[in-house]
Amino acid sequence: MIQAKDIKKTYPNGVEALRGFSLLVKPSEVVVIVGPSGSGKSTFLRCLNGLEEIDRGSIVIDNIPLDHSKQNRMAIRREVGMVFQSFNLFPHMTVRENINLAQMLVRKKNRKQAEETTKDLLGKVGMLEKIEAKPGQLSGGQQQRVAIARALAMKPKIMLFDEATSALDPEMIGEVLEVMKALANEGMTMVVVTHEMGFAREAGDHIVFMEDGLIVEQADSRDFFSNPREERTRLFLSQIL
Amino acid sequence: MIQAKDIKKTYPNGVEALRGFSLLVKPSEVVVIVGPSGSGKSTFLRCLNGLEEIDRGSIVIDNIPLDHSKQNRMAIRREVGMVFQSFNLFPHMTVRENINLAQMLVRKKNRKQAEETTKDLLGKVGMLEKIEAKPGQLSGGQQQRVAIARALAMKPKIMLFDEATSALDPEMIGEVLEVMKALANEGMTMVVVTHEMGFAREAGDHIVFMEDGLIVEQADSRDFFSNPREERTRLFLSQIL
Amino acid sequence: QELRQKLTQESTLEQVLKRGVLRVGFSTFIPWAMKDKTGKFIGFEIDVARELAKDMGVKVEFVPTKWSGIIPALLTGKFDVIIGGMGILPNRNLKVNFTTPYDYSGMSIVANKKKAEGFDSLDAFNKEGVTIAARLGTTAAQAAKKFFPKAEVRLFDDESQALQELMTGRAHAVVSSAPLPAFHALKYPKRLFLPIKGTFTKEPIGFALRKGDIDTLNFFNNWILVKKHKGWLQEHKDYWFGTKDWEKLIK
Amino acid sequence: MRITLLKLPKTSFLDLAILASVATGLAYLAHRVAVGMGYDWDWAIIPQYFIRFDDETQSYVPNLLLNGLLTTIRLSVWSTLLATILGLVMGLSRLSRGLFHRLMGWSYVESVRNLPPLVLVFIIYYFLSEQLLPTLHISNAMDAAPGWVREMVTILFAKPQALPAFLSAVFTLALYEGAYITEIIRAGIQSVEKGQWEAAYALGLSSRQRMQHVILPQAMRRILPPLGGQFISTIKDSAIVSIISIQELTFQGMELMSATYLTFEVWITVFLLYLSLTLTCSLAVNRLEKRMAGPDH
Amino acid sequence: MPFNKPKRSTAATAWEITKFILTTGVLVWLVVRGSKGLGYNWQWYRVPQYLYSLDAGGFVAGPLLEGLWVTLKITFFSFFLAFFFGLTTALFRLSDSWAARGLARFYLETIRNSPLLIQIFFMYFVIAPILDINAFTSAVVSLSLFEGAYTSEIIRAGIQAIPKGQWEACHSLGLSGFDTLRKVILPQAMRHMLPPLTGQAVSLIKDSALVSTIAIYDLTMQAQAVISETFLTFEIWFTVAGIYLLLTASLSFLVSRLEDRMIETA
Ligand SMILES: Nc1ncnc2c1ncn2[C@@H]1O[C@H](COP(=O)(O)OP(=O)(O)OP(=O)(O)O)[C@@H](O)[C@H]1O
Ligand SMILES: Nc1ncnc2c1ncn2[C@@H]1O[C@H](COP(=O)(O)OP(=O)(O)OP(=O)(O)O)[C@@H](O)[C@H]1O
Ligand SMILES: [Mg+2]
Ligand SMILES: [Mg+2]
Repeated sequence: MIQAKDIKKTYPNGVEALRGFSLLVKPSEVVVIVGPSGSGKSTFLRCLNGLEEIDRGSIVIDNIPLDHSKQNRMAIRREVGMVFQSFNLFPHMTVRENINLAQMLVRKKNRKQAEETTKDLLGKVGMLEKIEAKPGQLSGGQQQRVAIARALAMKPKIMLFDEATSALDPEMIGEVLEVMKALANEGMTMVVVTHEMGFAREAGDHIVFMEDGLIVEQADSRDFFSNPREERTRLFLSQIL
Repeated sequence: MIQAKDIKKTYPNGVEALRGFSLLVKPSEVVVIVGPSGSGKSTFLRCLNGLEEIDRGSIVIDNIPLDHSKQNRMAIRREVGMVFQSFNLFPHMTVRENINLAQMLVRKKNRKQAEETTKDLLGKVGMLEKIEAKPGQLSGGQQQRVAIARALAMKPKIMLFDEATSALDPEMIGEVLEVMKALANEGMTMVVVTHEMGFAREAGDHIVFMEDGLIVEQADSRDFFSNPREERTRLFLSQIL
Repeated sequence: QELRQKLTQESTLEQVLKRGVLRVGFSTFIPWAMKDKTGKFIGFEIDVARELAKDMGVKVEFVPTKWSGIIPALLTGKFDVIIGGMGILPNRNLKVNFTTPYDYSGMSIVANKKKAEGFDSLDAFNKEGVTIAARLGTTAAQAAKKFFPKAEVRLFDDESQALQELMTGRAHAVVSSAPLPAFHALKYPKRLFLPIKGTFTKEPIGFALRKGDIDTLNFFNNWILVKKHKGWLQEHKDYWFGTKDWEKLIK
Repeated sequence: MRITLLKLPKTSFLDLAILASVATGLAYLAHRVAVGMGYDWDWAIIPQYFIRFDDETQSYVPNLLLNGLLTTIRLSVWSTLLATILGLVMGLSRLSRGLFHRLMGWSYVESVRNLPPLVLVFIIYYFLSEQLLPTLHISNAMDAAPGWVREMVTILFAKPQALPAFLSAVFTLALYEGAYITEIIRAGIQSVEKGQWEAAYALGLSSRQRMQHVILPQAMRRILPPLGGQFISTIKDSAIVSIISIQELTFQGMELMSATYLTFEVWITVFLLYLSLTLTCSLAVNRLEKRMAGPDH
Repeated sequence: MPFNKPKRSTAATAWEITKFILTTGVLVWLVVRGSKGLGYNWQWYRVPQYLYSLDAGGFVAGPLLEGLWVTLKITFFSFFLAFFFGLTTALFRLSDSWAARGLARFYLETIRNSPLLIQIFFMYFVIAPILDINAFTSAVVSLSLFEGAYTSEIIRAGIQAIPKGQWEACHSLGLSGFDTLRKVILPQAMRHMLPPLTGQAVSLIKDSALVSTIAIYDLTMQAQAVISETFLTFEIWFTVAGIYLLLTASLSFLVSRLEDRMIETA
């Protein structure tokens, strides 16, 4: 589903965020990326849907190469949904409009068709009664659930989550993790950056530990936690758990 | 040491942040306040050192009433040190100047005397080698340790910590908690708002659980975690641990 | 008695003598007053003012002022007298005092050859669709309005802007005090011409000073009388208005 | 994939379209000029108005335009200085706790910003300066002053006899620009995070110490670049005092034009003079902005 | 101060207001005394006829009101044209195209670094004859070019004030650049832009006074013409200042109402 090969990414200020990073994600797999701050996790996710240009290497998503062709890039943006740490809902629109917008403008659905999907998804994340609310009137956890619904409305094949819960209050993290788990169970392909080891253990199929723009260790979820091979991984796990 | 009685605080926008809150803190006691977001924890700490005016009730700190007299307010500000979630170091000054400033301006020490205290405290929080650094060059954890040293330089009798670790990366939380534990062990009177239940359990003498501007339950540290009386407390603990 | 003494002491004349400096307000008007290449003021009015100061035994200080602000500046005491080719008009006289005329000037008109082809009388310009340019606040502007009520009169802060309007062909003609129109017609013979010879108005020119100051007025009046009889004024007028010797001083 | 060796600017369709339309526009203008205008250009006589040879002293001395330019610079510098002081006082007033101070600051800013500058110039020049300047006894002081003082004054401000007018022009401009500087300073101070106020408060600093040691030094980096920008505005706005016959650049330009009738040459020269003056400052301000935007000092 | 405003008693507030009134009173008195000291003969009674007259029972606008109408027309056209220039320039500056950015920079630097008066003259005496446009158009064009430069910075700042996350969210939803601007960025930026845009409109009204120099009969020009006939210099100027003040103040008031409405519906 995702083939990322030997990716290098250097920011204009000279920071080498990715230094030859490769990753394979199979369909319906849930890959969790962990690692210390600044290790390049966000950068990798951002490269996957074209928010950042890569300097070297190749990315192929669902057999479409992410190159300079405008069609390909557009196609990939439609296949890939992204949920940000800071929600990024459109504050001047209601929940309904937030979710309708891209469906109507990008998928060219009419209002009725869009509305149907919107209600369906809001039901799924448990937010149907807030359909007329503005983002400012919602708690963080509620906003994040709407953001997930908004990304899902584009019917993406892959969902990327960048620390989707770390801006939330402890009590609200649970709500969002629930929605993510449900998605994983339904067979959505997901790449998740998180500090929530509980989630990684429960829902992750494959765990990737990265540092300084490179993979230190990757393994299936069970092996990773019970039996880390590298000293660095063990140190990290001891500090974070 | 701190007697807060029946405090009411309503913000200009009409939010009732404290609705008759009372708390007693004995000398050398470490009180940890926990509770969901918006329950009024920060508001209470801010009232204690006069950052917010209270509408009703009374606060007496070290036998000085916090009233409208300017001397009393000044005296209390000197007795009470505060550490903020967002560090709030002065970005245009070096670490040294940050810590010297108030000693020289408020305590009227000369530069030499101030410097002595500064170095002493920086040693204590393990930051002596960064004395010439500007805050912008320090990691979050380091900044927070400097902020603690800066508050301690005023030789306060009481230290207030408002989520002093929640703006930090997981790996850096440890450093700051260590410093706080050391302070607690030395017998400093402390009021700590935190989500770190590990710290609360280890270093807290007394735990206060508040919600909606009122105390739901308070107990000694051991009892609180092992044997919460209220249903609400149990729910909160289950979600946060 | 006391009042009279007080008035005398407060008169501009006394003030000038005490100060030792006569401050003269004027605005650039070729060839009444202008700056030469070196930044010094020259012109007919400048000569008059110098002579006046010399006779009073004081120094002279020139205060160049925008024409549109010249009367308020006089009234608020920014200078003592306007010697600036100011025509004596009833509405002006309501605000300031004028001396007896020391000179006469008249309006003449210069027109654009292309635009005003075949216009050979004043009446030819008094038509709808004709544009006349003049300088704001001058007697020329009033004359333009009076003689060409049907034409559109466009007013500018400066003579040179009005002339520019004429050169670009957006105005049919410019009205201004003689001899300026004639000078320009001479200078740009391909583009400009004089539709009528000479002037079509005659206006007395006087010094303007603040109201309620008999002493000074009387002094100035008599000074003018004396200079007129000696032929001094005519002599200088001939130089500035009759010859073009001074042109090399400004270019 | 893509290996970038040399970053050449990518040229897009938009680039080409813009280049094409600019070229067409210029060509059309050139065509119209060639066909239409028929203006006799005479640039040769402009230079002598900058600098001329003085026969009396046998040396080169600045002439009209250069003098005007210098006056413009003197006006701008002094009025910006004065305006900054005024702006600081008023900016602090606007943030003050006292209602009186806030009202004063507010009414100052609003009245200046809503009145046409022309009217402001009149009020100050004709009414207020009449009241204030005589009490300073400037004319008398100047007459009594020794020669070197008079020379200094001439270099720094204006010729002694023109001093009162110059000063009232400086007051006027300062009052006008001060309103904008007030807002710059207010915004700069307000841009300092709330946390900084609170930390200083919690450390027990008095409100004066807090302002002086913590807030103002940090506000400075937000204040200096727009303050530089305001200086540029002052240079431009100083043209308005030409209506009270201060002999600055615009006034001298107009005088020159009425004497020589070289409308285009004079306007273009004056335009370029302003442009070179302000562009220099603007470059300096950009530098400053870059420095200020960098990491903390 | 940004925090901790203690509540004040009404008595204290009243005293503060009294102090304010006293201070402004002293200032006004100074001006009035100044005008008396001038020995200027005030003739306010001559002013109204230049505002309006009641001819044969009907209301006839005097030269000043006619000038006001011209000022309003110029301001109106210039404002929209300036917004158009500003938006285009802001988008050019934010675009990827180097030619667009270069052109925008050139425009901004020339306009912002020279006095408006000179630009108006330049447009009218140099450009207008070349392109053969009339005085009114050339006034509107030079005013809107001038204000457009400032408007573009307001628009750019407004757009840049929108968090990067909003752009990224749109990108990841597959929205085109144009849709992103139209549906997400500009509607949000509008709220940041409205107050400074009002300020700009106020400046525009004031700056439009300068078109009088190219013989357009706006409020200022009419005032000058009336003054040149009557020499009621100060009376007319103060009347005109009052009219301008009324105009700008009512504009500010209108927009602040609009802002309140926008905040309510937010
Ligand atoms: N826009 C940018 N410009 C320059 N450098 C950047 C930019 N974004 C990130 N970096 C740098 O790239 C490196 C990797 O950043 P990245 O955000 O990918 O880390 P991360 O693993 O997501 O960290 P965190 O857990 O803190 O989110 C860091 O050193 C960071 O400072
Ligand atoms: N300056 C303020 N103005 C108005 N309302 C405020 C202000 N500060 C806090 N509040 C409101 O007061 C209530 C209590 O806020 P407070 O910050 O004390 O909660 P908290 O317990 O510290 O929450 P958190 O864990 O999120 O920091 C909240 O409803 C909050 O929205
Ligand atoms: Mg990240
Ligand atoms: Mg809080």
